[in-house]
Amino acid sequence: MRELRYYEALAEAMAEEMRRDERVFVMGEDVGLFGGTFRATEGLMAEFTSRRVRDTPIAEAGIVGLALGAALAGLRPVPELMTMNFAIVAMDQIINHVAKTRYMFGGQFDVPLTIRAPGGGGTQKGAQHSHSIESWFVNAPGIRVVIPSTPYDAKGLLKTSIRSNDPVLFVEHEMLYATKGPVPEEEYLIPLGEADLKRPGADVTVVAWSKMTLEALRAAETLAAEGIEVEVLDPRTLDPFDWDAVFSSVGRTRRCVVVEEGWRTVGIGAEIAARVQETLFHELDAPVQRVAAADVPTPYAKELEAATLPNADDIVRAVLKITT
Amino acid sequence: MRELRYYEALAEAMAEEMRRDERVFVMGEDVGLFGGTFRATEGLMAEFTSRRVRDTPIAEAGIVGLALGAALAGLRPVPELMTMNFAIVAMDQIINHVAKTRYMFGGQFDVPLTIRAPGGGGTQKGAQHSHSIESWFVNAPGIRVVIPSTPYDAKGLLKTSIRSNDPVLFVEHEMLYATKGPVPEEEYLIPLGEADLKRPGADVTVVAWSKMTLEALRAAETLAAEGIEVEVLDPRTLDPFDWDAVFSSVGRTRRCVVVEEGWRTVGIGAEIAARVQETLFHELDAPVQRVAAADVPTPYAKELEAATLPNADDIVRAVLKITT
Amino acid sequence: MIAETDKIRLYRKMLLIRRIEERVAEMYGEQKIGGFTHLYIGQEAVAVGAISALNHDDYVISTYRDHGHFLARDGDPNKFMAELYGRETGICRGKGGSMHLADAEHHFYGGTAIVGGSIPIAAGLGLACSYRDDDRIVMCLFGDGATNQGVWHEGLNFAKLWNLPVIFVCENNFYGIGTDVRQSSSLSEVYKKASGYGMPGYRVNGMDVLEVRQACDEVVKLVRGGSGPALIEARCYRYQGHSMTDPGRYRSRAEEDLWRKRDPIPRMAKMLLADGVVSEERLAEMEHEIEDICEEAVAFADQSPAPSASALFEGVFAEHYPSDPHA
Amino acid sequence: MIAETDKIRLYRKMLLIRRIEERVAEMYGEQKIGGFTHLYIGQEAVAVGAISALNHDDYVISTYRDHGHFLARDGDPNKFMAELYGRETGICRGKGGSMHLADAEHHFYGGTAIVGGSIPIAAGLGLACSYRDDDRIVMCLFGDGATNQGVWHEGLNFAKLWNLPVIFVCENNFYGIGTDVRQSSSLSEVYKKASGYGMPGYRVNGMDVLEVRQACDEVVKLVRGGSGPALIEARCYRYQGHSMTDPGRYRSRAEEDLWRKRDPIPRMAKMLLADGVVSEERLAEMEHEIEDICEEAVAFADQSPAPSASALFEGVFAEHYPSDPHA
Ligand SMILES: Cc1ncc(C[n+]2csc(CCOP(=O)(O)OP(=O)(O)O)c2C)c(N)n1
Ligand SMILES: Cc1ncc(C[n+]2csc(CCOP(=O)(O)OP(=O)(O)O)c2C)c(N)n1
Ligand SMILES: [Mg+2]
Ligand SMILES: [Mg+2]
Repeated sequence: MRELRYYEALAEAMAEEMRRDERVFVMGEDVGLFGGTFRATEGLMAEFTSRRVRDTPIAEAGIVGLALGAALAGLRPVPELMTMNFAIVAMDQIINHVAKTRYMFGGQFDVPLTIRAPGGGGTQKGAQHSHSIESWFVNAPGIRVVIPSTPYDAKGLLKTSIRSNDPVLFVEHEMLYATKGPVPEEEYLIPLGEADLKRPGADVTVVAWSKMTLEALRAAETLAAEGIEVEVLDPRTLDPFDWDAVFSSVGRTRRCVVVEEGWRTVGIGAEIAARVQETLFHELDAPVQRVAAADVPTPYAKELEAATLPNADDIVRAVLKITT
Repeated sequence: MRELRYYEALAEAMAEEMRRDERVFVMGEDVGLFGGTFRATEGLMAEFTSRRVRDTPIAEAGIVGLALGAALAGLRPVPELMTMNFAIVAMDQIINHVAKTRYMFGGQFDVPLTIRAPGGGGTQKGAQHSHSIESWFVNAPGIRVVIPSTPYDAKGLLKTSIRSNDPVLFVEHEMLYATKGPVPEEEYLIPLGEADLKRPGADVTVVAWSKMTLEALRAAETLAAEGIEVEVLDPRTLDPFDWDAVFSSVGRTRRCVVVEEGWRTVGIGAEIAARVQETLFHELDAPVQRVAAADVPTPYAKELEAATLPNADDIVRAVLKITT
Repeated sequence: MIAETDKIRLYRKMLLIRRIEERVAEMYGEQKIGGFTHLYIGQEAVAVGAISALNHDDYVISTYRDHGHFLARDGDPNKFMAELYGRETGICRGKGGSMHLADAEHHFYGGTAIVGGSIPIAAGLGLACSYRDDDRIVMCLFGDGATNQGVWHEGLNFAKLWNLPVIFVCENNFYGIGTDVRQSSSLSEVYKKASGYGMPGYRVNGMDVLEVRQACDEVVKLVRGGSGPALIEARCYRYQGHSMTDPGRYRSRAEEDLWRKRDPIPRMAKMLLADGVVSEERLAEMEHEIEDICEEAVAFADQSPAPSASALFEGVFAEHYPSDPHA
Repeated sequence: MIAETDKIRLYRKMLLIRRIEERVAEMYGEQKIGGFTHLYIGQEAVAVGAISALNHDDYVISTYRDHGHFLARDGDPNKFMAELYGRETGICRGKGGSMHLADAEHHFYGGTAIVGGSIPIAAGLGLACSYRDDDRIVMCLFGDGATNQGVWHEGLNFAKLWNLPVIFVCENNFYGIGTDVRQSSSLSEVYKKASGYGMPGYRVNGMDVLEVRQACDEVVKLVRGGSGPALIEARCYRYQGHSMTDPGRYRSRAEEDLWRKRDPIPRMAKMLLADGVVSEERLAEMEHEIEDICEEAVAFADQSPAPSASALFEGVFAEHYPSDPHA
């Protein structure tokens, strides 16, 4: 099958949806003339002109607010935040306006809005530019959180998000843009809320998403050599969340490790650990383990950044802790 | 002992610290002439003049940013956000600037800053004005989170926070301001990171803070009548967190219920449940239970709001679920 | 020139808003209405003069002080009162309350409780108009305090930069809760803030519905014609406290009296009588008609059911999944 | 009037910044420096002209494009290079990197990677000066793109409202990454934005260090005298890409050439020679002295140790508790 890079798969998804539906448009900082900081909107300006691919000022709250207004008026905006870090600047528009408009107004309005933003660290971008803060948006009701780990998932989930009548925070990863993977020529959609089994295994369930899925698969390789069969489950969307997939996998393996790039305390791993112990209290052979970033602002120095971000070795250690 | 209302205890704490240290000052929307929306700064303008009690424009990011600048220059600001809801507007200044300045700059600067803000719902203020979002600030490292449930704790913890060289988010509750409790005339401080045993009990540990502590104590009364002895533990500060107190209590009772007013999914209850099962996996007689708000924006209608916010009955049900 | 029949309509609408809010205050006292309730009494000429200058399919967006805007936009008084009661029959099914009135049928995008929060959304509504190149325009009403919020700056810059058809109407009632506009804005003459965006700024007397309407008619024509956005400062005064719980110690008696003399409603009644546009009898009739509307609204709200328990989980999303919260 | 010795100092400082950043580019190429690295090359006259007008105990705050500001403020070149290397001996112990240079000793409150994030903080530094009534002032340097952020609006309003001694220096290099200032600001003549706050706004040629210095001398005198804040727009140009990874397709060759002709460093060298302020020999010497400083900085960084593993957990807080993260 044809291989595409993650950013190419995203650009293709947007181009297809823009061809399909005249109401779909893209806006953000340097998405047009510049082609997108991470090339995810490359080529769109040329095909769709500056009417549908709009370069904006550096004003994230404004970008989200304008996109919301346009969505309420019947368009289907796909705003890009140059990075997830700037979702913090737009926090009120996302949490108090985008996520609450439908409920607060008694369901009078659709909110067809997909906010794209790359998160994560790993290239020494320091304390303010390395956030994995999906947990805040999963905590707050009213917005979906989609977080693909492969080009295939990225394309199929972005198309579904753009067609949804609900707001979606679509979280990409700076270090995944260059990764390659099979993407069929023919159109496909991937429904939200369906985890993907990235690798089957009988001994332990590792739940991981975004870049951490790749680390989990590396760890699984290492552990296979030692005779430990790891099942790697990628939820792909954090809201909605495929609890059935997690419970049935852990129900079989009786052991669970959750991996996330974000901070450990009150991370998404905490929620998964809490629900698994609530639901499978008597089935578990060991406490649910969490692999996550240390609770410190991300440091710049290469050695320190490497020490704080979770990787395959950390996952291996966590698995060994409960399997041997 | 003398009794004070929660808001009076806060005002007294600020007045004492302002008398003690000329660098301490208060700023915020309507804190001066108006006396504070919830009267917590009542009387301060009269004693300390508009130089040290500063009414501001409605610009929360600005309020926090100015307070940070003043703190870096050696003052000890105590900004008030009229409610926690507006911390969302100031999110970037709090998370990316206040909380990261010390670490990111290699420890060159102290950040003696105490941000006061009342959170919570219960008086039909609707979706945008009923937030309990402490979890986001506990997730992000670099800022302390203090959340007192009584006038006594409020005064002692606020004085300690103001004297700290670290930034503190001091979370009050709109429905606690009018509550009364004993507050000694003589000065006292309460250290951060020390949970308070609000009621001893042998059968189950209920961890609750802020307004939920009162609900937990009500539930304990009800359950005592049925012969169930509930231990109510109030951590009082969420960062730092007194894990020893929780673990030793649950180590004895072998059962734990966590109560929070915030949304359930990825709430602080999730973190506590995750850590308790990690630490006391073999001691627990039942899964850790969580009592929290439903994952919906807070509705206005009285009946719906009451249905979503946790109360004593919900706590009773959760306790009975694991004790009978 | 405003036709005599229009003048009567404008007067009647102001009177309706005034009387229905007097009932709201009463019902709040009886604890049938809760939460934060912000009365519009005193500012009626702004909502009525400005919103009446629009077409039915234009877009309007408001703040938490939205009663007058909702009713000026022809929102249904029954659904209005039922919403404040938190009833299933409310315009937002009881989920919004006083601060969050919205009305899709009248293209009224509702009240936000976040000061300034509506400003970029208004620009976004304007973006949709410009994107589709229809001839709709947007009116965004907000207070003087909102002009110091960051999103206000962002919204006005976007609107001018992209030449969006948005009229920003600042209701300068001189206070944000207890804070004088001179204590919150470095430029307390709000209309001058437009200069920071190369946008035209106008000032009108917000206590005179005809002046507001005339000014808005002109600005509407310009903006609909493609002139780009404009800022209008309407100077007005709220007669009640900021919300139902405001002691209101921050304003002098003398100031309040001065502004009460400018009450837009008796002022217009006098004028309509002097010009022979209406008779004393007609005005008395009108009071009765409006009295009936208010009675009916209160009765409707009183008789309406509370939302069902299941409503708590309805309407968070359009599309549902097993992990969504449910009863 | 600027003394000849000062002119030489200004020239020397610009040259130091230029040469050391050329080494930064080199070391980035050798992957000894990582992350986001934004060069200041081309804009040296702004930092040097503006910051040299301040006293030692005045406050300065910057952005992620902070190399020039840090060095103009007499930051140590060795600690500078070591920080970019991410070494223990760096000015921020390797925790900050290129975007987060801060220097307590020189009252330099550092770079933020959040566009506009420094603006309210600058006003807060000014609040401290005014609160203590000392005669310090604050200088806040930022880019044209930052002026569209909400916090910029909030910071300028606060500064004017409270009459704070803050000089806002906008380095208008006409682009925010790839976006032309005319595509991002409704008022692309940035100094005019001051009018929205009733604040004085000035425009200077940011490619002429003497013009920048003279203008700043005057504004510093006013602000220190209690005039309240001011906005200065310094028009300049960055010769390199936005960051080390910018293909830079958005600027025309012709435009780049035009601005290279205005390079502030050769321009000033010519002038110093023409006026007989320095000789060719002295200029050559200076190049050597600066060459040595750069060599030493690189050597210092090369020889410095990486932070110890325990450093990861140090400095999150001043006061520690058992629940804090630790090795
Ligand atoms: C972001 C934000 N900050 C603070 C508040 C609290 N608050 C509610 S109304 C108000 C005053 C607003 O004044 P103005 O904009 O002049 O409108 P008015 O009430 O006079 O109509 C404030 C501070 C809020 N709702 N939102
Ligand atoms: C809040 C925020 N949004 C976006 C970015 C990404 N970004 C970094 S620099 C930059 C351009 C800033 O342009 P300008 O203010 O003119 O400064 P210059 O780079 O030209 O010195 C952008 C968009 C950011 N760092 N912070
Ligand atoms: Mg007002
Ligand atoms: Mg620039």
